[in-house]
Amino acid sequence: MKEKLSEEIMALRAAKEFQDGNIINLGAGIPNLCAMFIPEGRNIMFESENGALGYGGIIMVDEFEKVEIQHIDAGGRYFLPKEGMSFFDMGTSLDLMRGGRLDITCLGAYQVSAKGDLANWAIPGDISVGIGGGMDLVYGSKRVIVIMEHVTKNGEFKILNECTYPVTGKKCVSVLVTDIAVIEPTKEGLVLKEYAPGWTAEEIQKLTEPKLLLADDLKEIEL
Amino acid sequence: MKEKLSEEIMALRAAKEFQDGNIINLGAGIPNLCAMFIPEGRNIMFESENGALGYGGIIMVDEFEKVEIQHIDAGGRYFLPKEGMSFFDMGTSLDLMRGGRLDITCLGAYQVSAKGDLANWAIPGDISVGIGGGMDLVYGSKRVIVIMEHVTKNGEFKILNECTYPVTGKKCVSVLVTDIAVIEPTKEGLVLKEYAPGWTAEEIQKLTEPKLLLADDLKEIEL
Amino acid sequence: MNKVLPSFEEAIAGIPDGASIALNNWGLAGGPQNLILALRERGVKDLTVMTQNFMYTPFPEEVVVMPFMLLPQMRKLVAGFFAAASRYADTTNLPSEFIEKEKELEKEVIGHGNFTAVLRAAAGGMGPFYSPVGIGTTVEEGREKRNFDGKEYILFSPLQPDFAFVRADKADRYGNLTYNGTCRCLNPVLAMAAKTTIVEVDELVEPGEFSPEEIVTPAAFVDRIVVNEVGGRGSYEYTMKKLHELLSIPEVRGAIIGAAKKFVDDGEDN
Amino acid sequence: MNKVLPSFEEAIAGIPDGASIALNNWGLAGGPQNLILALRERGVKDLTVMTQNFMYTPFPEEVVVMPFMLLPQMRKLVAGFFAAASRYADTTNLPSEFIEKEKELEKEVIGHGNFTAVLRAAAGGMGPFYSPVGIGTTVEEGREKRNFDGKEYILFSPLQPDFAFVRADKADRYGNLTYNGTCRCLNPVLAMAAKTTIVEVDELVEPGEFSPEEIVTPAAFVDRIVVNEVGGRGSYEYTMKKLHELLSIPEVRGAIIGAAKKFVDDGEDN
Repeated sequence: MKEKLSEEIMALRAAKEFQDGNIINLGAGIPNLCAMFIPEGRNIMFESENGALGYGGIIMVDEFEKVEIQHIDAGGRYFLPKEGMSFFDMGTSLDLMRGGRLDITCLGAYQVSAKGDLANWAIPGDISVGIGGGMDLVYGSKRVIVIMEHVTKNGEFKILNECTYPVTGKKCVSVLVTDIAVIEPTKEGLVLKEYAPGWTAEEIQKLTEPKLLLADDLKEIEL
Repeated sequence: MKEKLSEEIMALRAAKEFQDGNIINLGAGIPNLCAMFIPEGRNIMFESENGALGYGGIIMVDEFEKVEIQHIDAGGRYFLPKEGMSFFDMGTSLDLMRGGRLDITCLGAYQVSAKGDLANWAIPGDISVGIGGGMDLVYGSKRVIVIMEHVTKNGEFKILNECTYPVTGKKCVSVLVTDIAVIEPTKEGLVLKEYAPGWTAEEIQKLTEPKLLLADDLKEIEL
Repeated sequence: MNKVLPSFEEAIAGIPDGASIALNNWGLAGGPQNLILALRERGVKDLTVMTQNFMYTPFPEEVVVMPFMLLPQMRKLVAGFFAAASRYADTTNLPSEFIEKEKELEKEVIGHGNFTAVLRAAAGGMGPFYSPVGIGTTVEEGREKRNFDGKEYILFSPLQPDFAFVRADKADRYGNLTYNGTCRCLNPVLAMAAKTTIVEVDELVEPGEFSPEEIVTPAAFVDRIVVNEVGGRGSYEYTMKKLHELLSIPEVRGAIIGAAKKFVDDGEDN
Repeated sequence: MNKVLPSFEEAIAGIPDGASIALNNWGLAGGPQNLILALRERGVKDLTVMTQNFMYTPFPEEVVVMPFMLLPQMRKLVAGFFAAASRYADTTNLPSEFIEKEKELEKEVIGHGNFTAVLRAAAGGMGPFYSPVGIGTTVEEGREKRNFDGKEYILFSPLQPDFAFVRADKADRYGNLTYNGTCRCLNPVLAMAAKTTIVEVDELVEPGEFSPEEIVTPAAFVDRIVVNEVGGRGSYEYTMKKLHELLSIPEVRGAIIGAAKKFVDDGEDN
């Protein structure tokens, strides 16, 4: 088996999409790592659904003394204050999200469909967990970047003709970064834009249910 | 013609309805005078639709030096600051009004109907002025106190079987204070509760289109 | 991330004919006076103006600039309250152009609550909503009515302005805003509702000078900022000074202090 | 006008069986811990609990008290996010009573945006509204859908809680409130939405100590206030101290700092 991209490298690739001045919401897990890889010279404001904007870095284990309980993000991580930061209520936060003021939402997924549908909140038949703010985020954000492994641990497709898991939003994915490829959902179908070093389009297609279209400028992922 | 109550006396009578701790919105004109007649020992918070609560007295002509342009009420009067005062946006203000947090709205009227409908914003056929916050106030307030002259300057009924002017709200008037009577709209009809000194129920009925019911405890207005 | 522009001309650049513009109007302060002046200067046409109170002002233009001044450039008005210039035509020297234009104007006057609510629905990216306010009144006309649990409601659709002209007290260059007193009014709602939010402020502070809790409008809702000249036209200081000059004239004083009466007949409560 | 009561018992007096109670839950702070404890102590039944996040907490009760603890007293849950206790049953010593109760519970889980919006509609005395969020998902099920201008929406009705348990930082006796950091979250929305708003604060200030601009929740929305004992259970200081005691244990530290991971599988983002 060829080498797949690490979580950090996937985050690094996704973060290349961040433009100067962007307001960005990072989901828990790999998306959160993107904060460590912001391209130089680009000022980003991070937004957290529980009502914070423009806060500083996430506190790491070796800085635990700095934890303040009133500085927590949506995923339960503690952050550092930063000049220009603001706090507001959840009504305002959801308005911000749904109302189109978020440039990018970056989140994980169980499945992505050929049309760009996203499934990331529930497993079929499992009613033990439910919804949160994902539906609002993917509805309102100008761009939705999904980061996930290309196939499940058992080798099953995660990129499918149709999602078999309950969807979070329809036709909402702007770009998909996996551990072997960068794929863009378009009206014509999924377009393979970039491949991980050493991988061919054929090999990626085998791990993808829908037919992949090849970008004119298909290339190796640049990092 | 017998003597009618002055504007100040009408305001004094209306202000007797104010209970300790009430949050009250006063309309322009006579209602505004009520602020001068708050019964002793009752703490009132005044609310202004443009986003102020708990402010102090209205600035009088001889105090004009105290005018601050950012301390203006909905009717265009300047007020003094007061401890416990707060400012908020108009969305919050309208929520407060519609959402049931106003104890009393006190306002003027062109007409009141037998069912307690209120007409106070427009003259038929005149499209030169329109609406404002009156409809929200009479919809949301727990009690709506109307203060007006009992008849027009030409002696026409202002208390009618049906309003002939465009209505502000249906069945919204809690109590009506006029220059000759205090009247309460009920399911059974308008109940005459109090009369101005020297006036009889018969005399008041003659100036009122709908049939007035007489309260069991009908009495002279106490001031 | 610096949203500060050097002039009002640059701040309103790109506003096309036919644009919708939302702005606050309640009292002398809290209105975007220099943005209005710049828009008049540029002469953009066929505007839809959205404001809670559209009304003639008896104050001279040197004291205060109000949305009313844009009348000759307007095609449509959406408002909570409207008082026609024609009402004052005989007592003022209002140009006849204003009176004529006002007659032709397409007007949608829906009361303060429904007006604020259509903006908030737009701010939140929401769909239409049912309001209980206006039932049994002229506001019903031409609108869907529906009964839920025995109670009647009127359907309103969100209205998103292309541009908001927002008047704040202070800003930092990221776009965080605070407001003074009743100047807050509709301004924070407008900032959230518009596609593009342009802000006129009296003072620029460094990021971090605001405590994160005191910020009323977070930076995400702000696109462009222009700072008024210290004490210059439209600034808080300037308007206070002009108003107190008028207040020092005994004959004018009473009219201003009892200003409400100018717009109030028997029953009216705006 | 003094809304301050001497005890949490008195603050929750009159809450009947079957009442609906709304409260904030996001992180260790910003939740009304002593109000929850008092309600548990009183043992009111058949409650409807409304909270944005209803989830099991791995923190011991001595550190933080969350809405989850009310489960045995609940009949219904309305939430934006829900993570079942049963998911953690094998790794914790959760009483089986909780697991059983949770299965029977009537649940309405509608996502954070729609959850916040049904509260805000209630706060504003508004009627039902159409939301664009949830189209094509399970949120549609059993709800009216409607197309406006080619776009689909789902109809939601306002939900007014009988009581809000609000956690603020400071209050004055009139009921003006301020909040710290992300503890603000849902609290101001709850205060506006409920029929009766009961507030737990760490500090009481004199009226006038707040500037009128810094007040987040105006007094009109507050009915009762109780002040936490200085440094006592549920206070900011107490919870900080307890958390940092846990953080000082190296084996626990990682789990807390990376707390999110406990509730996150591959894709989930609450």
